Amino acid sequence: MSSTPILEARQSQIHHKGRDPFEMTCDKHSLAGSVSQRACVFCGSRVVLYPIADALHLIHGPIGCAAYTWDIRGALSSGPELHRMSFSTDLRETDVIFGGEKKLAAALGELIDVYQPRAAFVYSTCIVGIIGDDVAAVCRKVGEAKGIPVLPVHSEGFKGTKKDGYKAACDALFKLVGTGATEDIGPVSINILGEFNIAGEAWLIKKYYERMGVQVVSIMTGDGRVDQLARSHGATLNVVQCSGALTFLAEMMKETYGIPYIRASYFGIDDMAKALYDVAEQFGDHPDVMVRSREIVRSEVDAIMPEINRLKADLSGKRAAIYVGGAFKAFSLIKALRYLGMNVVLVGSQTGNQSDYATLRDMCEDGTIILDDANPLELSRYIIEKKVDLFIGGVKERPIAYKMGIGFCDHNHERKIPLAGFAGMLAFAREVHTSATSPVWQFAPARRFQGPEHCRSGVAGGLLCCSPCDGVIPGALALEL
Amino acid sequence: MSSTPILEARQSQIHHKGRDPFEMTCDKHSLAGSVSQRACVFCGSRVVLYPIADALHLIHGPIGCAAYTWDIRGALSSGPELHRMSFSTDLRETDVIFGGEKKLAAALGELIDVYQPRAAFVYSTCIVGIIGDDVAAVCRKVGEAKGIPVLPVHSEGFKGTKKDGYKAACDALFKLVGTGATEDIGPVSINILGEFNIAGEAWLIKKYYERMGVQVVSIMTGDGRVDQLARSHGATLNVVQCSGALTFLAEMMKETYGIPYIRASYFGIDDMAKALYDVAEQFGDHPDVMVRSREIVRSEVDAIMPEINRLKADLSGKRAAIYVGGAFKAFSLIKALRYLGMNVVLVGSQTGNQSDYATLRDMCEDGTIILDDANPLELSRYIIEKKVDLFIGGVKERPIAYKMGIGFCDHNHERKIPLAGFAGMLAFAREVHTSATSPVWQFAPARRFQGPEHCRSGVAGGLLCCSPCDGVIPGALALEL
Amino acid sequence: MKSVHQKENFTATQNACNLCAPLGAAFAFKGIANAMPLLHGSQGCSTYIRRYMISHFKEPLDIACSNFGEETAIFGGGANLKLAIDNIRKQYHPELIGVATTCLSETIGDDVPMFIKAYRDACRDDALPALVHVSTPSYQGTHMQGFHGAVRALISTLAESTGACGSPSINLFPGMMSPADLRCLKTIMTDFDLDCTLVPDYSDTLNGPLWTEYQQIPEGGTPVSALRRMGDATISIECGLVLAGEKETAGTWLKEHFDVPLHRIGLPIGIRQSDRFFELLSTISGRPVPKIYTGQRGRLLDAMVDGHKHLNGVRAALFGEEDLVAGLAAFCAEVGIIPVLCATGGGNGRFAQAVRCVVPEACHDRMQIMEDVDFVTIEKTLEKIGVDLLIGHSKGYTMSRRLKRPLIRVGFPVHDRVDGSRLLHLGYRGAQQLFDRIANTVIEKKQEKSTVGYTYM
Amino acid sequence: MKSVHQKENFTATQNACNLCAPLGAAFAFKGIANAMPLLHGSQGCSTYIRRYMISHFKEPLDIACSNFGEETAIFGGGANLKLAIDNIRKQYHPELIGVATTCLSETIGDDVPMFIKAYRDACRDDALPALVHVSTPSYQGTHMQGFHGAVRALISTLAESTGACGSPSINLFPGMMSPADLRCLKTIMTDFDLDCTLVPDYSDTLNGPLWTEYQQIPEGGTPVSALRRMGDATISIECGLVLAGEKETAGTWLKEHFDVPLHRIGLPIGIRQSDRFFELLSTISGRPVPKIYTGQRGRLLDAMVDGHKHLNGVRAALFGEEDLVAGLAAFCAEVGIIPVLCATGGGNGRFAQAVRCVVPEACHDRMQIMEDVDFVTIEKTLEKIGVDLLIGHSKGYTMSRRLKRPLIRVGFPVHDRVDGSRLLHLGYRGAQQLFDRIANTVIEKKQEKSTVGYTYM
Repeated sequence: MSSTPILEARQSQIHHKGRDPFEMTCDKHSLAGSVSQRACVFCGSRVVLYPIADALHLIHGPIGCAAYTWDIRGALSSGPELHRMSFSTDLRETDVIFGGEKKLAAALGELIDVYQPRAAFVYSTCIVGIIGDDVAAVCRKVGEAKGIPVLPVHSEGFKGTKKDGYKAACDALFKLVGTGATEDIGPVSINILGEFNIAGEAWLIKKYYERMGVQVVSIMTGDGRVDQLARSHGATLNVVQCSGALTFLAEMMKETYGIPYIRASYFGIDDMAKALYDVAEQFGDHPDVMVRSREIVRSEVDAIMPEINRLKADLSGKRAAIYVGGAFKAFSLIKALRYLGMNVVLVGSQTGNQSDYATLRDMCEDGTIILDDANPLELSRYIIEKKVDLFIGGVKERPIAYKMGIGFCDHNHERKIPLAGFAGMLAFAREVHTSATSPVWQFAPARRFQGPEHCRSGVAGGLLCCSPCDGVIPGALALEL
Repeated sequence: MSSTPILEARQSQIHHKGRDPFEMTCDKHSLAGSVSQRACVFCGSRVVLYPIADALHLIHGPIGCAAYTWDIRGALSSGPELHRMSFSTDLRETDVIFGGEKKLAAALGELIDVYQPRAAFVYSTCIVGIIGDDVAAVCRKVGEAKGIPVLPVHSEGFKGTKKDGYKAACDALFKLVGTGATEDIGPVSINILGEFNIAGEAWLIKKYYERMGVQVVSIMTGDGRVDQLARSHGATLNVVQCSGALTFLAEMMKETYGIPYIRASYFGIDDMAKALYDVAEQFGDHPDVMVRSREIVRSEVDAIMPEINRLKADLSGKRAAIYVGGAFKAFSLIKALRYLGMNVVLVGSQTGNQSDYATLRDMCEDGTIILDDANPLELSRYIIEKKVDLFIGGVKERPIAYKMGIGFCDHNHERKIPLAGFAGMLAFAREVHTSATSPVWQFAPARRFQGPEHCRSGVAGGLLCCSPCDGVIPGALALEL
Repeated sequence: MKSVHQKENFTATQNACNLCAPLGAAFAFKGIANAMPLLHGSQGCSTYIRRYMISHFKEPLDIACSNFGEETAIFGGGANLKLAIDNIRKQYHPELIGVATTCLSETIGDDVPMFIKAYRDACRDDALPALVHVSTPSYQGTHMQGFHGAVRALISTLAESTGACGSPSINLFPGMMSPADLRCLKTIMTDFDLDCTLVPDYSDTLNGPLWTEYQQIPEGGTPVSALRRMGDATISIECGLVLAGEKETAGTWLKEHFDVPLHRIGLPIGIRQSDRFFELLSTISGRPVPKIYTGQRGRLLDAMVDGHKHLNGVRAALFGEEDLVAGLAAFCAEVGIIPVLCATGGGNGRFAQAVRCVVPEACHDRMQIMEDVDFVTIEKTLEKIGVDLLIGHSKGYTMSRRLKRPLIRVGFPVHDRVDGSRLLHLGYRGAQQLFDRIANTVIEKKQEKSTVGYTYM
Repeated sequence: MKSVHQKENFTATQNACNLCAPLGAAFAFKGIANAMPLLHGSQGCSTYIRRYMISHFKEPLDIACSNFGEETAIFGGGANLKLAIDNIRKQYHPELIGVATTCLSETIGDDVPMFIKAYRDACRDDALPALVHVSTPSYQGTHMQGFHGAVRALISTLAESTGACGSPSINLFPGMMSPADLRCLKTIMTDFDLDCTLVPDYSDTLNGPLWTEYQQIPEGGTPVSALRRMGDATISIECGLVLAGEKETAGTWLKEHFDVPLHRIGLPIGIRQSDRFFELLSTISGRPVPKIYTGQRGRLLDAMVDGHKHLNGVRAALFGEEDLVAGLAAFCAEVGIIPVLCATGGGNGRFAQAVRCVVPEACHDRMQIMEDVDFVTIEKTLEKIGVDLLIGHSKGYTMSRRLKRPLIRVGFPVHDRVDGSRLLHLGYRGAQQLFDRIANTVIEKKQEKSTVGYTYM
């Protein structure tokens, strides 16, 4: 079993930097029978809209889709927490036979009456179109009756990839944009897009911008509110994070409302600083914004550097693998890990496009493996081949790393620690350090063969792996057998 | 093993009511080699003085005596909790050889400095006299230096029985009495003696007396305070609970201060009411006191009777055994159990005297076993012989009952539920009910032979013992083998 | 006793107390040696289910998917299924592929048995893995139907009878219990010296050691060869009071086709249900119950007596899979805990009867039994009737938090503790652990709330 | 690493973290079949010790007493001892009476060996029970000295060598572990097919079933006949890193008198210490480690990896018996828990070295090691240095409450939970249980404190 077979049809989605010519295939539907780490269209829509906390999220379909997405993300709200509930029309056999429209209308009506949301999203799952439900019509009717926006989300699982789900979500969001008042919005104002407030990260980011003197009109969709979304067209600039999840919306707002957008990432010191400077630059006629942004960066970086440096001492030279949803996050992580002295030897994403992978290739050292839409067998093969010390990924990657005795850091939407912003960089370093320096790896059979290197002392935190005496008893009578 | 042998020397301390002529031996030192449920002189002193919460209790001796009595009693305090600490001079071999006086003085001094107690009690344990320490002299010297009463308690374990420990404690207490101011004490005033405020019982009792218009000067020694004790000689009457633990003090106060005393018990409805009426009678020149006492009894009894009656329905006819420290408590328990419809078939105490046992004999039905200073073998033999359903005793009796599949109610000083007062009677009934109606007895091999009687339904609480269907599956395919 | 159906009150399901059938099927297939589950439908189904199960088992959990695209929904999933099987074979070299349908493939009307037959026919490869199909549209039944359905499909597809007659051998269908439970059952069988085929057996595949080399399919599981021999067994035992009412199960199939006698019992949870299990094994094996188990039973009873006052009269709410809840209700009644609410997301109509059958009648009027119910309804009910503690899986935590009542985690999923795989529910040791956990929790809460903080009981 | 002696700061002992020697002796004698402990001293000693042990074991715990009166202290305890032995024999018919002295009988200078000799000489009764004496003045050492002293006394009084040479047999001295630990050790020995005499073995006597008839002395324990044969054993194994430095133990006695080789190891707590134990048994038996244990080890390591982030860097305070704390420190270091304080009430001077030996050096400067210390000093230290959780016996609860840090209960006594007898510390399963309990506690506290209340990890 030592050499895991790679499917021929997958070869073009795997690149060995420095070995192969660069011809990366991506944006492909996952291969049948390969165990993709991707989810579906529905997942894409659900990810984007999930953090809107005062909206009703009703999943129209059999129970599974709702059950598996109940309160599984760390997107925090400062107020209502309706998004943490799981609502489903829970279609049964008779509904499949006779159609689910009546049930949908009834469910929507009663839920709106009970929870009084500011809007409702209705997610179509796989079979909804097939059984012929006119979801849009039901939404319209109930929306009119209840006096709130009821928005269909066309997220049938099989109709494309996760990215199509992003798009469906953006379509729904766009219907809310432009419906609110914008009088009190000043010229130095932005919307934050693609920041989901995992573990309160959006709050950190927002505070930086506000300290710069920039008004944050809306965070789409972190700690999201329907009213904020409705007036988001009043902002001067859209700042888009995440590899494209919200880019669709930014494009539509640019087209319709003439709002320009820039991209940003809040992970790592460099990218976080850049995210502030880039926004400040957009408001060049307010030079004080740039001055304040520099002050913020300086003071925040000063605050975290002493500990970062202590942690770095233990992490320097360790090898890391990255497999995340969006390629844009991978860029930031490569930089952040290098900042900690670590070498990235594998990097991949579920949803990168051609230009993303070209960027990755340019960023990486020779010998790095670059992967699109990988599966457990590929990941396990390459983390062993590359003698990885630390894997950065999501829940589905975690057991792969652990089985092979490799440290892990969850950088997915289930994380409970804010990893964005300057404070987040410190949290990230700590998290990486905690895993990489744990003494448990000394017991991992797959790591034994790597020699004692992985077993180095943890000076700043963690324990030494190897016990100095290892149980020989000082002062005991001579042992005999 | 069915018939446990009874030691000849123990025969005279066991009485079969209605079978033997009544000639009960008691007040005897426990027999060597019999596993007495009694403790020692030190225990007697410790029990009495323990609840004085603002005094330092320093145990002079090796560590055991202090370790085993650390915070093991439910005597509550409304303020300081110094009594819940365990202080010891922790004598070592060198101290035994060279004497412990210096260590005692040092320990006392530093503890008084740290904890600022209102007084200190120094308990002598077995070896203190033997190694020749002059504890009284050390106490005097430290007391003078620190300006607080430092009182030696002559509680060497082997110098008598638990009762001698009570006496030693009373001697120490008596030195405090009479040292405080009594100006604000009115004529309708009492001290409560022998009520240790287990689980807050003294607070219940005190409230009754205060509602009657009686001033409670001091509770000796429940939620005890040195200052209260010091002015207790200003009270008009002493009310003494417990079989004699505090009677020694009451006698001394009668002799020295001319304060009369009456005995009381607060367990069970009858005795509790009597305890109020008896005090009221003592203040015959204040007839309103009696009027109020009658009101209290009426309203309190009305409040608990509906539930008591419901519980009684399940308990009626069950057989109970009582083995407690003091005989006076046994009197009350017999009455309380009869109130719940139960028959007492065994009763005994650690410290009863001739007249106590005569009273017990008079209270009991023919066939009842009466025991003085019993041991596990005797207790186990008779609870089986008498087919007991419920045993009332202390921690050391508990496993005897449980091994034989018999319910149990802890009526010792470790209890965490107030069993005194009217509310306590309800708690007692509930506690007895919870144990007696538990379904676990259906599994006890020793009870199987008693037939289904013990397995009756618990209507008011608890579950039926026997499952109606017992696992035969309705609607299942026929079972085959 | 009130038996309430939530659907009478509300149309929408709010915070479901059940999962969908394909999860149960994948769960069962994971318990077969060198097997690969394949969900015939959208990519999301397998990914969500993998994620959900990983959070519980903390193990690699490869579940393949035929990965429908838009064209697939139009032209049918035949080509995708073929491609998926091909790719799985190339990468994983399984001995068995368990194909479970989803709502999508069922709704478009894919004829999976035909697809499989065509694949088999077209394939001249001797090393063709066993192909087992189970129909699990997620709009029908819960994950438990998926689980039991997959078990039946395994048997109906593979079991044969050679007519060979050896020493007594047992087919044991334990239901969806923890790896620790399965290990416990296997040890019991060994101690009775009984030859046993446990289906499914994911005690190693979903709870294994660290690896030296990566394993495409984790070691362990019921061997396919053992599945094939199941028609020869002396007896089949199916566990579950609710399952016992099911007309078509693996056990009934073996009975009908190979005349293997079927014995149906409750899950061996608590004293009496475990007693029945051990008595049964004793009868089958002709041996007395081994000393180790009488010892466990003796100490368990002793512990139950020692701690009876902590639990008698405690009001508990039980929720989760029907058979697990019924088993726990039996255990609760034995220690005096009143199961004031027994709730399940399943809804086959036999749940109330099963619970009633193991709880003394005197208790019935203090119980509510709810089928096909969700967590919002459960929580509302508990707010009304009052409860001391909750016994169920991790999805009850939010409710436990709001109600300020402790949750004893049992069953699946356990997403917020580390020991989901190691929780033992069955046999005397399982009952002992349940007892200790519940009693200690009750004591802990009392101790914390107490202003005194007693250091002894 | 600072090694602090509390006595330097304070004269009085405040809330002791140890018990007296007679308790330990009684504890050990309780593990001999048909034996009765007899404390030679005041009535209170036996009553207090019984009460203390009952609260932990929840079993009848008969310990006799020679019950000194005032005259006894003056004229010596000879007559009382004789009467006590007579009365015990009449009531209990023991095979062995274990006589432990107390501070009182030691201080007045009773010559117990002489009393016993006189009793033996005077007695023409063939059924004379074995009379074993151990000197346990409570002003010398702690309960652990009493325990080990009694074990040595049993051996030195009874062990013989017949010269018989059979299959390999082992004398195993496990220290003062729980009944569950002892059962675990016995099962391991059986699985290695090793003949083992475990001394003491209170796994049944202090953790038995309900009774049909009252048992004067509960069934179980090391048979006296087995004690007598211990001189013939192939090897003696003594567990405990601190005990290993003791010059006079049961093991050294057997070595000196019968030349039984002595092997000293730490308590098998955690991975490495358990590995050494299993390796030793493998060497002795000439068999590989049975599969069941490699399986347990594999799953344990897997669980440790899965949960490592919950524990790495957690600051824990360990307190209790020296050898238990040293074993727990080894385990903690293996999962990344920093044992910021290791404290014991014992004071034989070897504790710090033992702890140092099992904790990596990088950690030493973040640890305090305290001998002969009481709870007031421990608590003050923890207030200063900060701690996340406490691992120790129930007497630490008050401190845990004040510090608002959870207490993981281990060892003896466990007075405020129901499962003291069933706590498993030893071997891979013991480590698994420790790991699960600690990790779940850390998670639970985090979850409770969180304003979010995550339902997954």
